[in-house]
Amino acid sequence: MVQRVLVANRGEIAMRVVRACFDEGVTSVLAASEADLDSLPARVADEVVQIGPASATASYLDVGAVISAALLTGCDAVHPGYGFLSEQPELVEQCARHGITFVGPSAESIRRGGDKIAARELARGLDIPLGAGSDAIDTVEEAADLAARVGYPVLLKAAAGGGGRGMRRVDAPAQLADAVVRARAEAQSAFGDGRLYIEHYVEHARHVEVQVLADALGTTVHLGDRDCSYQRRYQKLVEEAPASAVPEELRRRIGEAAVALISALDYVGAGTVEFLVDVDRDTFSFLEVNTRVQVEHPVTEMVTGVDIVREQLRIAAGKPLSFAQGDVRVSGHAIEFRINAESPDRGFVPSPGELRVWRPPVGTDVRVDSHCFAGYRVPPHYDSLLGKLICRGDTRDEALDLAARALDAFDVAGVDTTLPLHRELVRHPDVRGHRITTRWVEESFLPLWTADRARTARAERAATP
Amino acid sequence: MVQRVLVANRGEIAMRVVRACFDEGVTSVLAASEADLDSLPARVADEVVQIGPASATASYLDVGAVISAALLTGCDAVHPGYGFLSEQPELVEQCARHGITFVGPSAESIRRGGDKIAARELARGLDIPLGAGSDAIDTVEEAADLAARVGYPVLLKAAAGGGGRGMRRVDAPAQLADAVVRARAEAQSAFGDGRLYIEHYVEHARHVEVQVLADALGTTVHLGDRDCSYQRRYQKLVEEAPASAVPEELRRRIGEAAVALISALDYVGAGTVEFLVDVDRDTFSFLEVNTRVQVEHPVTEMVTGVDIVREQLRIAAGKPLSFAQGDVRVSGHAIEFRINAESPDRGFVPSPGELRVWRPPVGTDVRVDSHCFAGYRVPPHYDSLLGKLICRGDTRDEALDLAARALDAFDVAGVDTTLPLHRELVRHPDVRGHRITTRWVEESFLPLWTADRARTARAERAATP
Amino acid sequence: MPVGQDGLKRVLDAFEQGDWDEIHLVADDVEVHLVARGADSKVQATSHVTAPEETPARTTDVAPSAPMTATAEDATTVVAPSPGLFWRAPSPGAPPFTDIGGHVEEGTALCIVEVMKLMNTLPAPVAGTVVEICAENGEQVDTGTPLFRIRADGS
Amino acid sequence: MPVGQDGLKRVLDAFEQGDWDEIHLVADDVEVHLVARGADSKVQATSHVTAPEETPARTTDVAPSAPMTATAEDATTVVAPSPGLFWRAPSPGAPPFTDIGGHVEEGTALCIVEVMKLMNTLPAPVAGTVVEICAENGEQVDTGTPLFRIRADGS
Repeated sequence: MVQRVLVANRGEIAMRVVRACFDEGVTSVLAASEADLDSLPARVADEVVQIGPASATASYLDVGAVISAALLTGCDAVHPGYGFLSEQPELVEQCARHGITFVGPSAESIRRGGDKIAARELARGLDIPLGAGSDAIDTVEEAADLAARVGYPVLLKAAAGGGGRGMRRVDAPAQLADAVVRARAEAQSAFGDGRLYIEHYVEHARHVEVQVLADALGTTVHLGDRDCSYQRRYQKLVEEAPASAVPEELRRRIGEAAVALISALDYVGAGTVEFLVDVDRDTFSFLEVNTRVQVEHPVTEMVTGVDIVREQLRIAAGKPLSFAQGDVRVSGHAIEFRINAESPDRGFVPSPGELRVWRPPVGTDVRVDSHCFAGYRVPPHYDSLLGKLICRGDTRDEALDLAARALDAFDVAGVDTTLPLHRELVRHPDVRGHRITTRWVEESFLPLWTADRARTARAERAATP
Repeated sequence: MVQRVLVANRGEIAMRVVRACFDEGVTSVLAASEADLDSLPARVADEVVQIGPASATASYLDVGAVISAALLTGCDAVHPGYGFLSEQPELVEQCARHGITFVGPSAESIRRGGDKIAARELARGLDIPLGAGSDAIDTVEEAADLAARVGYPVLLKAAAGGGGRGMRRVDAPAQLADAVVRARAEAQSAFGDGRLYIEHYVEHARHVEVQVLADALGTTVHLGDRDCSYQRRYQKLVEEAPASAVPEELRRRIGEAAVALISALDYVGAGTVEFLVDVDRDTFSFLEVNTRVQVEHPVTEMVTGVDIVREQLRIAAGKPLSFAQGDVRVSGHAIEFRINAESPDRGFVPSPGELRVWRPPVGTDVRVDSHCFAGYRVPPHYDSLLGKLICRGDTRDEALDLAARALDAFDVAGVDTTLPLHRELVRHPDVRGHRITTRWVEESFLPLWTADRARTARAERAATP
Repeated sequence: MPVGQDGLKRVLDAFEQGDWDEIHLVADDVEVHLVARGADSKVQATSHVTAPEETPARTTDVAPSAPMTATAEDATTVVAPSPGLFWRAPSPGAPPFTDIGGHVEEGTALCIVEVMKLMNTLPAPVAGTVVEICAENGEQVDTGTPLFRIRADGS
Repeated sequence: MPVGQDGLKRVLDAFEQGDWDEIHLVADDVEVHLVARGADSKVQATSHVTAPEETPARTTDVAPSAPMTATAEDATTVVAPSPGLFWRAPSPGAPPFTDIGGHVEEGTALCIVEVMKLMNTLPAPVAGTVVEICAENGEQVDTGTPLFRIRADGS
């Protein structure tokens, strides 16, 4: 039975889950930290329980606090949202122990799907392509063999390394021997471990992921794919659905791989399987499984009409999915922009403070998921996501046109946001032309945009008497 | 061309039109009185022009102010909303004179459709039933003849009368002669005019109306019907779509009558034809034509998926309707509640003031059309409509269940509203049983509810030390 | 789009052709105020000098609320029973219900408080002489705002 | 639904079975505060007596902003460069970067200002002696809030 749901999260996803509870006709009880007692979800939820101080470790990240809050308020289910405890098997186990339904997969599925090594092993067993790579290499000859096999350009990486140190790109066989010697020396001096391995260097990659829903009765469906290639420091900035820049045949195989993987996990709930698509080779490789609802789930909702969070609640209650795979139609195109409280002009430093103005655009194919309101004080304790703007069009061009107008109409004052960046990004020829790869934001867009902004700011200062 | 639209209205309908402009990708310029410069539509519209002081006669009702505002701001179209100048032929003519597109029908259509006598004549010519009635009667014998023809019970009305004076209900032929004598004397003394006429007395009536859209290329479609029988002093309080309590065959004929009438008017734009349905006899009669978008248009939008205001803009631009009659599917059931700033406990006196709290419910099948926000000062100059809550369900019962929860979750403080009334109304057995007629609110619901409220208030006072 | 010369010119043309008495618009950084030669009270109305144009056109059938009163210094104060607009005459152009120095009977209409299209006629609570009118015609008043002070007969 | 005896009992049972150190919940009109016997610093942490539990677990690769400074009465004031949380130690349980009377070189780390998961380490603007620490560990500070006063060497 799922009649009273503890919403164990904050911010826009707490709002989203509270709304889904309302839609499903179940009671929502928001678990809020002291800092969030006046937040919008705390006002909109049916009930509120304070689970600790502002510090997330003592509130949103505290399994004991969440479980006791559910017990105290008589909740029969816990929805963890994303982040915080959403992929923490301990919470799932504690829920089971106390007879509370966890809205999500089993602890076992989370462990097997969430652990990267375990998930890669599973994918290998299902013949799902993994990132082309090798075990440690010993000799230059071995390296030459492997490099020829994975294909140039290749990347030499230190087995013990990280953060780019000891990494070396090799474009042609002639450069390989020299590169191996140097990379090994570098790795040895940096990590005290000279072991190297070789990967194919994916020059132009797209991040493509597949949304899956599986009920407890054994039905697994997928809701199509998303393209999340707009990233800065591995953080997604913009997401689209469907991943229409990727060839149809490749997308079909990616979708099949996702369902095969989820099925092998005995998965129950909403999940996402992430892949990297090599644009130059038209190949894909498995990255990881996310065993929770994702920030970018609305783009899929906008093009399929499926309410993913409501389905999560249905699944948790033991009900069948409200639709079958054959009912899923991807109609049109949707794009989501993350509005973060950050200063893009100052290296994206966070910008908490009071929202003097918060006026999101209104429109039929415009959706804004947010917990913000005019007068809200964005607390410094949590992440910087203020909300998400999602726009749908019958075609990708229509979605982009609508998004450009919606971004222009989005009025926020009091804190810096990523809105100015999005307003430029959505009009960029590479975006219009759908030529985005995972390094585009950092390597193509941001350097020019930042220089441009600085030039404009200087000109404005000069013009002010 | 419709590229810049002057929104010549205020309140929730101004918001609605601004939103439709955004959806259509045209610029909205809000014409606001001095009292509305800080209103939400003034903040959300692309531009604002102040058209006069708070007093509506010198702003929203001033044709010259509206026309000059459109000229000054370079608007090529004027959307009048509802009320104010929306059915004023002079505005239409002045628009034409200055090359501005009026979003609505021609002055001629407004004159012929909006004038009740002219519209009744038109309906008579199309064999659309009119309220059963008679010309003035002279003798008791004539009265007996007519009464037998229109059917008992009948209503004797003073030809010169109004406001119920000189009105007399007669249930059987035996009482007629006496009633005619008395009514004539009463009419003579009250109005100096003893002429009487006879109508059939419709004991149980429903107010049913049909939403029509007609484009300039000659296509007229209807979007099904609405039941607006919940009324207080002829003001609608609650509206539903479709009018599912009325027999299917009757509804079909009503829909045909509406289209025939609109077609005969050479009508272009959105319009509504209103009918009275005699529940006991399964007959209907024509009431009037509304030549504008109506307050209750969202219930039709919720069950058909058609955006009526966007279609208005398309029609005004000379484009064809975006769908054909064959595409119209009425799916599910929707119900709308008017949230007025009124005190139902104090005879519905208006209650302007500052909205300390304004927190509408959120949900997928929940729509709130409103111009309000927390901190908004509801001005005393205009009508009391704060907004509308519209809920849709796959069945009428589901819509009512959802509405009950949405009304409970609707949080308003600072001014009195009709929300408490709606919360009781939506749960009433007569509403659940769909047994509402036009006098139900005033004769059945309100007397008991008011007494109940007073009793509760007294008990609460007594319990307070 | 800022208001251009075009818009201004079009308004001027329309004004010359039209039979409008007065136009007062503010858009962007432009304020337009046109008054027809020979136009009279209407001009004054919108310039807020005297009686506004708004017409309490019809009174509704809601019973007028009894005005709240407060007595001080031998005079009875009549206050607004609700927020609204204070009107001294039954309709624009009509003579005021009463004036300073005027004598009223108990129940004589003193003024109208208009709130959201509802016209509330306030009766005099006592027979007496109007010694003060505390609000301007057309003024927006709040619940409890003093409107009239009346010295009761014989006090 | 008000919190019932049932809910309370279930929390107590869970607490006895669980290995949680401390639980502090407020729902409706009920406040529950349970502390395990033998639990130590964590208890103090959530009761806000000393260093909170929040860990500045990692520093990011964003270059720390130069702290804004203001000089008055022979001492340099180091203020917060952004709103955030003031942390005196690099991680919980670790000794503070510095203390009153401590000597710092120019560039020595003084504290961390944490804002939305970003850890900003503030360096000392001058070499000198810390004469005042103006904020409490874990305190929420605003841009410009004074954090340290440092008397420069030789002044």
